[in-house]
This record gives sequence, structure tokens and C-alpha cells, in this order.
Amino acid sequence: MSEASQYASPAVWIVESLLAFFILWKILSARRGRELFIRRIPGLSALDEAVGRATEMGRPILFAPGLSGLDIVGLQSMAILSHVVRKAAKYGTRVIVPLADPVLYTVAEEVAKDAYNAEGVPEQFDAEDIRFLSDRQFAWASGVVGILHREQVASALYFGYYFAESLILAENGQMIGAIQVAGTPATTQIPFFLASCDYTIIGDEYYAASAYLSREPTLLGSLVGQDMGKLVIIGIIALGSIAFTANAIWPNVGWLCDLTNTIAKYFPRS
Amino acid sequence: MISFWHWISAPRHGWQLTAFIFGALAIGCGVLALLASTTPRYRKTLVAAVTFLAGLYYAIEFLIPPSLWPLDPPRNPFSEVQPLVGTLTQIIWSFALFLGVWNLFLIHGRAVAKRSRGWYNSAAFFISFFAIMGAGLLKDYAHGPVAKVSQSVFTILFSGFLTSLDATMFSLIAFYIVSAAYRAFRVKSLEAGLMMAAAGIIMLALVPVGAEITNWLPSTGFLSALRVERMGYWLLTSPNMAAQRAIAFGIAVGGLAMGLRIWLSLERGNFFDRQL
Amino acid sequence: MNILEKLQTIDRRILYLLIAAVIAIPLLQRPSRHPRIVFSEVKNAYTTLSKVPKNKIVIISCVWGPGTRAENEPQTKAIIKHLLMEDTRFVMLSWDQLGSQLTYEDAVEIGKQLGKRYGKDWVHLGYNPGPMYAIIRGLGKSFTGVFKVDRFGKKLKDIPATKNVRDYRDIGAVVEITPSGTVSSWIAYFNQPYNVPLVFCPTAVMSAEAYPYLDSGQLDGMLNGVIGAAQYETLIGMENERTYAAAAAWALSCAHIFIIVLIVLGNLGYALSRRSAPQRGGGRTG
Amino acid sequence: MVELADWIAANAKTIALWCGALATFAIYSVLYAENKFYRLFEHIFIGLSAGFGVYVTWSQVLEPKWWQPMVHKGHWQWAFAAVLGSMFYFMYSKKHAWISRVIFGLFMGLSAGLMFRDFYEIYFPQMGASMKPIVGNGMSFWDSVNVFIFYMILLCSMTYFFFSFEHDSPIVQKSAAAGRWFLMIGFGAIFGATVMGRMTLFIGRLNFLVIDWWPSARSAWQFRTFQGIVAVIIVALVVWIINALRTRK
Repeated sequence: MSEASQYASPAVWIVESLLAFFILWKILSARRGRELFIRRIPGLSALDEAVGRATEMGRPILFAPGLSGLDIVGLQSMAILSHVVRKAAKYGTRVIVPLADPVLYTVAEEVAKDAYNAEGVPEQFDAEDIRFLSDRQFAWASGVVGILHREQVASALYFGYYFAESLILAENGQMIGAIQVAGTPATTQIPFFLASCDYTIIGDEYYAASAYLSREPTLLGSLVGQDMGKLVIIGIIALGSIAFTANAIWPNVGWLCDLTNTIAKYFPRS
Repeated sequence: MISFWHWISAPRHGWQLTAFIFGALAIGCGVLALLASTTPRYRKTLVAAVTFLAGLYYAIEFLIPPSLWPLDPPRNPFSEVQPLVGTLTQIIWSFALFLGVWNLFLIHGRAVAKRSRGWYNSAAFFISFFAIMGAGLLKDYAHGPVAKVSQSVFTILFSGFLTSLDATMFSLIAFYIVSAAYRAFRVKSLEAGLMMAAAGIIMLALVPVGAEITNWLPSTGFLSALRVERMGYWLLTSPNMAAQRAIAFGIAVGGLAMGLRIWLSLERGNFFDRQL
Repeated sequence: MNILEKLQTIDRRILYLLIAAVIAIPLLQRPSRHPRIVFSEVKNAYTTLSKVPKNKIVIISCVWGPGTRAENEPQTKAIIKHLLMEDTRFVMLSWDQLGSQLTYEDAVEIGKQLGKRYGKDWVHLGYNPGPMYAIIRGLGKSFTGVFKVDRFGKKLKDIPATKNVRDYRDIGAVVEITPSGTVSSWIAYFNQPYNVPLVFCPTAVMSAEAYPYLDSGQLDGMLNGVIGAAQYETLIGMENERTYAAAAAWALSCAHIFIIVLIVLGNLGYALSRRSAPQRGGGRTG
Repeated sequence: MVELADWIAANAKTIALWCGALATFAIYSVLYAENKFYRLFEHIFIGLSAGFGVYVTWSQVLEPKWWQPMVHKGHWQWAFAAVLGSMFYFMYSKKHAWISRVIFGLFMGLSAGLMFRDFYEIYFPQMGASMKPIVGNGMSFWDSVNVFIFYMILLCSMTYFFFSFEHDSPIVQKSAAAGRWFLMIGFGAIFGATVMGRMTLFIGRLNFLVIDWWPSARSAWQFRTFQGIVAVIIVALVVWIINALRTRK
């Protein structure tokens, strides 16, 4: 392949500018106040059921944002925390939030306080329930295990960026019979949550869940723009597949060969 | 203009070199002082401008091929300076490697100073930090018996303690998998059952014993498809490949969206602005 | 509480001792028998590296450190041994501070076994902090523009193995040995733009996500964890040697069977306990 | 003093072996219970890796590629790199933390700018490889079935991750549900691969203990002093376990 393939071809300009246009168009229109639709993912019903069960049994809820710090994943976990706290505040159920990042800890405290105020029960906010345990992976995990067993929580919710400590938490949540719902974009941890939790929100659903709850314009617009981008990709693949199938059936039709060759040139195949 | 450039880029020696270095540092500090004095209103635009221009470099380097540049012979000048950009970013980036050390010194320094609970662990942190750093530097720069002792101390600290501590810490996860396998992995739904079945077949197909288990099946013909390594390998190369590609396309578009949001500083109203 | 329910509350430390015993046996026996089945992506990796022309070098990019040494070191040693046996020159670079020392010692050890000399047959460029995108992008345009000295500070222009390496045209293949998702940097900034073959040696965790790139040809071969290393050893004529990779392959066999049995037993106990006490939870301790 | 230096130098390899075994047992002691021994070695680990990081960064990056060209070869312009590098550290200053955002913004901008090339070089070939002819030139029935399965799984799995329209039409609902099922196979593959990877890490440690360290321990067993040390360690262990069990009750 010649030097040319390390620079953008016309196909790149068309496809990438189309994708970039959709994403920026939707973000900017969302920021100008236009209402964008995001469907309610089934995981949120599982989350509400977990909170409901805790209020029935009158036992606290654990909300663990994993090792995420002050990044996109951590901030969206805070949007889900706010939803959980507001739901739990209606029935006076405690929400315990163990954190592994000192900066996210301050954000979590603010989020919890605002949520209780929004529900009109500021006195329910207990600073003791928002705890910074440790920034060391396994030290944080063993701290959370201590909380699970001491508080005998009814529901354990894991939302954020997780590494291998997901195993320790899921095992101990299972031992105390808690209903467990997890959500993480970290694909390598999703199988372990799937195998041990009652419901798991997987991959991009994590961003959809927090966008649905927080209605944050940049995130909403980005998700809707990305959906349109995926439709473009599916369209390209469908066209290519039809062209190659037709070429395979009628191999010596002139224009079909040219079409498939151009496609193969712009979408290189081994 | 060219001669000024030659004058600037010519290497210096002796006292001239020292003067030029301190001159450069002085100019640098001046720019930093200027930066420090900018009013908060311009700070956000300055950071957004720096981010945009930095992104523009690699965008143009890719998006505009040589044929479109009005240069003879046709070339993309941004690609020509790639090696220099590579080296520059490498050096500036390596200055950031001491950030973590600074943070650790703050935490453990405070623990030792206040004699808080477990302060001796923080003391052990400092001792091992300076022991291995000292042994490393001494074995390179000292001579005679000092170099020899520090070489053996370095070997003991590095291939003795450090590599074993790192490897053992990482291997703890295997134990958590074993206890989770017995006490946490519960098939509570059909989909979890499907995942565990696929995982089981693939786990057996990857290891040599998988081939032994179904070795009694014929190796050709229809029945051969039921051999563990065949089933596992088909799962990996067909359904798993398609599912991973579907996830990859989601990451592709997500990466483009994330890149645009960072490049154009569209992340408003949260942690990006907290320090501005 | 019937047998299986009692079994459920086994102390986890007993499980730890069991797994240690299950794995120690094959390690002690040190079987020389290598896996019989060699996956096609391992064969492709072998043929890719065998076809590298002698006037070109191979870049071995090591991102691993002691943490994943158990998986990545046997891969590194198998690749080094194969290249040295074929008299193909290679350049090693490490993106991990600790891995830089280990990868150098591995190459020295195998070089000694095969009578090969540093500088003539292979070179180690030492630790490279990154960022990977800038360095790999610069590498293609001019190798010596980015890498001027080896790990001892000696100029690459004065070292026989690398003195006439200018840019991507002098690089026959890249081998990426890594515990993290760094191969996309090589695909995007070097191997795909300049059409240079790329062999991928991930830790097993990263292997499942690589199959789409094997299907599209962006990866020319893959060694999946220590099993991939054991299969590669079979291809380079080590199938009767008592190596760590072979012993690990059989130890993994035992470990996988043990874990599958644990999962089945755990679920049996869980099913029985649900039938006898159907209401959820109830705060079982223990 | 010199004999001691020679003795250490001569036996550095064996001493390193024993330190490795001691470190391995110290970290594995956390599997029994969180204890002081483990926490001490965890801090030693953090100290050693940080200290080694500083040593390697200076000796293999800054010294040969920045200090040497600047001081020995006279390229004084490299001094500006130190000024830019110092900007990272403003994040620790209360008043001027925002200056670190400028240098972080530079690096985030650089990596963001690569998104166009990333998308082309990584995902255009993925789209190309997904354009598989379903029937035609010499494709057997099973080949067509395999390609059909590929398309079904790819499209259903992608449908699952659509969020901007309601899954109300039955086709979309069914394919999204099927998509989650097919994704389970993908996650099953990740599950199996992850288990294999993590088990290998423990195999590596056990191999070190059983193959590298144990023979050296067996040969040390003949020395009386060594037997004494082992006896002391065993007694200490027993006392600690009894103490731990009593406090737990």
C-alpha cells in the first residue's frame, strides 16, 4: 500500500465529517435547550426495584462508585447517586457511599446534600454516610466489605469504573443476601458483574443511564449524535455487503467490479 | 531572518552556554508570570485555545494529504516534523512522572510528621524510596567498592523485593476469582447461564486438557464439530468476533464524540471548569 | 442444613489452599509435553516473523512489567529465540520502567544460549515514557529522528544492527507484547498507515477483544497469554523441552477444571438452598 | 567492611531470591487476614516502585535525551522543555492551579486531535472486513450460514446499544433482546480469557516459590542457624494465629 494510505481519502472526509456534524449538531442543539429523547433503559427499573426492596426491609443501601476519580465516568456515577438518594429519601432509607478518590468524595457530599434538599428533607443528610476509605484498590475494597457486613445492607449498587475488586464486593454482597445491581463501562469487569449481580448495565448503557437521569445537555446530545453515527456505519456496511454479494453473483459485470474496487480501496480489507 | 534563526539554533559552549540556558529559563519564568497574572475571564479561552491548536496539529497532519499542499515537492509539512514532536512530547511528558512522587511525599510526609497511626509504614516508604534511588544512581555514577556495593544492593532491592512484590500483588486477583467462583457466580438468569456456558467451553478449549477430553471424537466429518477445541474456537472466531466488533463500533463513535468534546472544550459546567 | 448448603459456607482460605495444591502438582512434575493443538493465529504469527526479509529489522515493543511477567515473559522469550534462530535482527523498546530491565535481561540470557551478540544481532532502546501516540507517529517518518541512542546512551548510527535503519521501509514487522490496550496505537499510527505486519502478544484478558482485528487482517497473528507462548514453543522446535510455558499450560488445565467444578457446586448449593428457603436473602451470615 | 561488600556481591542473587520469597509470603498473608506485615510490605512496594521510577526516568530518559544534549552538546533551547515540564506542578498550588490545565490541555488536545486518524486506521478496515458477500463465487452452504450468523449478531448487538428512539416496534425489541443474548457470548469469552490470565499470574508466583526458591531453601536446611530461624518463625506464626482467633471470638 502506497504512502497515500496514511492520509485521509475523500471517503474519510465524507464519513468523518458526517459523523462529526451529527455529534456537534445534536450537542449544540441540546445546549440551546432543545428536548432530546433518550429511552429509559431496563437497568434503571432494576435500580429502582433494588432501592424499593431496601425501603421495604428498612435496611440501608450501599452505593459504591468504584475507583473512579473526577473524570467522565465518576461524574456520571454521581448523577446516578443523586437519583438513588432522592428515591431513598422519600422513605427515610440511608444511602452509604464509600469513595476511593478524595476529590470525588467532596463532589459526592455536595450531590447527596442537594438531593436531600430537593426532596425537602435536608435533616436526613448524614455526613457519616459519605466516607473516603482509601485510594489503594484493595484497601478500599476491604473497607467496603466491612461496611457490607456491619450494616447488613439490603441493596448494593456498583456504578463507576471497576477493576478486579468487583469480585470481592460481589462475593460479599452475595454472602449477606443483598440484591446487587451494577453498571460499568469497563468491559473486562462486566462478565464478573453479570455472573454475580441480579442485573448489570453494560457498556454504553452506563452513559445512557446517567444521561437519562441527569439530562446533562452535552452528554444527551453526544449520545443521540452517536446513535446517528452508528446508523451511518450500519448503512456503509449494508451497502458494501450488497455490492460485494452482487459482484460475487455476477463477477464479470463491469460497473459492479469498479464499484467494489473503489469500496475496497477506501475500506481496506486484508 | 534565516541568519537570526541560525544564530538562535547554533549550539553554545562554556560560559555562553550557561548564559543562554539561564536566559531561556528567565524568559520561561517571565512567560509563566504573565500567565499567572491573566484575569480568570481569559483563562478558560486560553486553555481552550491551547487544546484546540494542539488538536489541530494532528488533525491537519492526517486530513490534508501532500497533494493539496502548495509545496514543491508535494509534502505535508506537519508530517515532516513528526519525529521532533515525538521527542519534544516525550521529554516534557517525562517531567510529569514526578507528579506521583510529589503526591506520595505529601501523604507520607504528613503521616511521619504527625506520628499518626501506622506512621512507621510511611517511614518504610521513605527508606525504600531513597534506598533504591540511591543504589541506582550510585551504581551508575560512583566508582570502586561503592559502585560494587550499590550494584548488589540494587539487585537485591530490584530483582529481589520489587519484582516479586509487583507480581504477587497482581496475582492476588486469582484467589478472589477462586472464592468468587464458588460463592458469588450464581446463574440467576438465562442470559447469565448462556454467558457461563460460553465461558466454560472457551476455558476448556484454550487449555491443552480440552483437546484431550474430546479426543475420542473423530477429527473430521460432522461429529468433529463437537470437539471442545473446535466449539470453543468457533465461539471465539464467530459469535464472539461479531459481538466484539459491535462493541468496537460503539467505542469508535464514542471515541470520536469524546475527542470532539475535549478538542472543542464542550465539557461545560463540571470538573473541567472547577480550577479555572 | 444439607451437605451442599454446608459446603457453601466453606472458609475461603481452604479454597485458596486447594487451588495452590491443584496448580503446584503439574508445576512440580514439569511435563515437557506441549499443547497438541496450535491455534491458527499462532501459526500466522510464526509465518509472519519467518518471512521478514534479512535486510529489515523487527521492533519488539514491550509494555509489560513484573506484574504480568508470568504471561508476557514466556511470549517475549519465545519471540526472541525464534528471531535469533532465524538471524533476524530486532530492536527492543520498553514502555514500562521495571519491564525495561527484565526485557533486557531476557534477551541477554537467550542471546548467550544461541551465541548472539548485543549490538550485532539485537539492540535494546531502554525505557520510553511515552506518550505512545507521539513516538509511534514519529517513528514511521524517521526511526533515528525519535530514537537516537540505545539504553546505554550509544548512538544508533554507530551500532551495526541499527546503523542503516532510517524509517518504516527498514522495519519488517512489529511485535507488541502488552497487558493493556496499547495495540491500537500501533495499528492506527504505524502498522496500518505504513502497511507493516503486526504480531500481537496480549495477556489473556485482552485476547477476546482482538478477534475482530485478526478477522480484518489488521493483526497478522496473536499469542494468547502463556498458552500462546507454549504453542509458539512447539513451532520453534521446543516441544520436548521442559519449559515454564508447558508446565503452566498443564497447570492452567487443572485450574480451569477446578474453577468450573467450583462454579457448578456453588450453583447446586444455591439452587438447593433456594428450594428449601425460597424467600430472598434473610441476611445469611458468614 | 570490604569482605562484607564482597560477600554481599557474591551472594546477591541468593539474597535476592530469599527477599523475593519473603515479599511473596508477606503479600499472601493478606489472604489469611489484613495484618501489619502485609501493610508494611505494601508501603515498601510503593516506595520501591516510586524510587525506581525516579531513577529510571532520570538515567534512561532525562539524562541521555535532555541533559546531555543541553549541557554537553550545547543545545541550550532544551531549557524551555524544563519550563513547560514545571507547569504540571502548579496543580498543587492553591492560587495558580489553573496553569497546570494549560499543559494538560496541550496533551489532551494532542491526543484528541488523533481521533480522525484513529477512526480511519482502526475502524475503516473493520467496516471493510464486515462487508462479507453472503452468497456467490464458490461459497459453500456453511460459508453462507456463517456469514448470515455474523450479520445477525453484529446488527442485533448494535441495536441493543441504540438509545435515542424507543424500542417499541417488535422487530427492534426482538433484535435488541437477541442482541443482549449474543453479547453474553462475547462476555463469556472475556470471562474465560480473564480467568485464564489471572490464574497464570498465580502460576507464575507459585513457579517462583516451587522451582526457584524451594531448592535453595532445602539446601539451606542443613545449616543449624537456618533451622533455628525457621523454628522462631513457626512459633511466631502460631502465637499470631491464636491471638487472631481469640480477638475474633
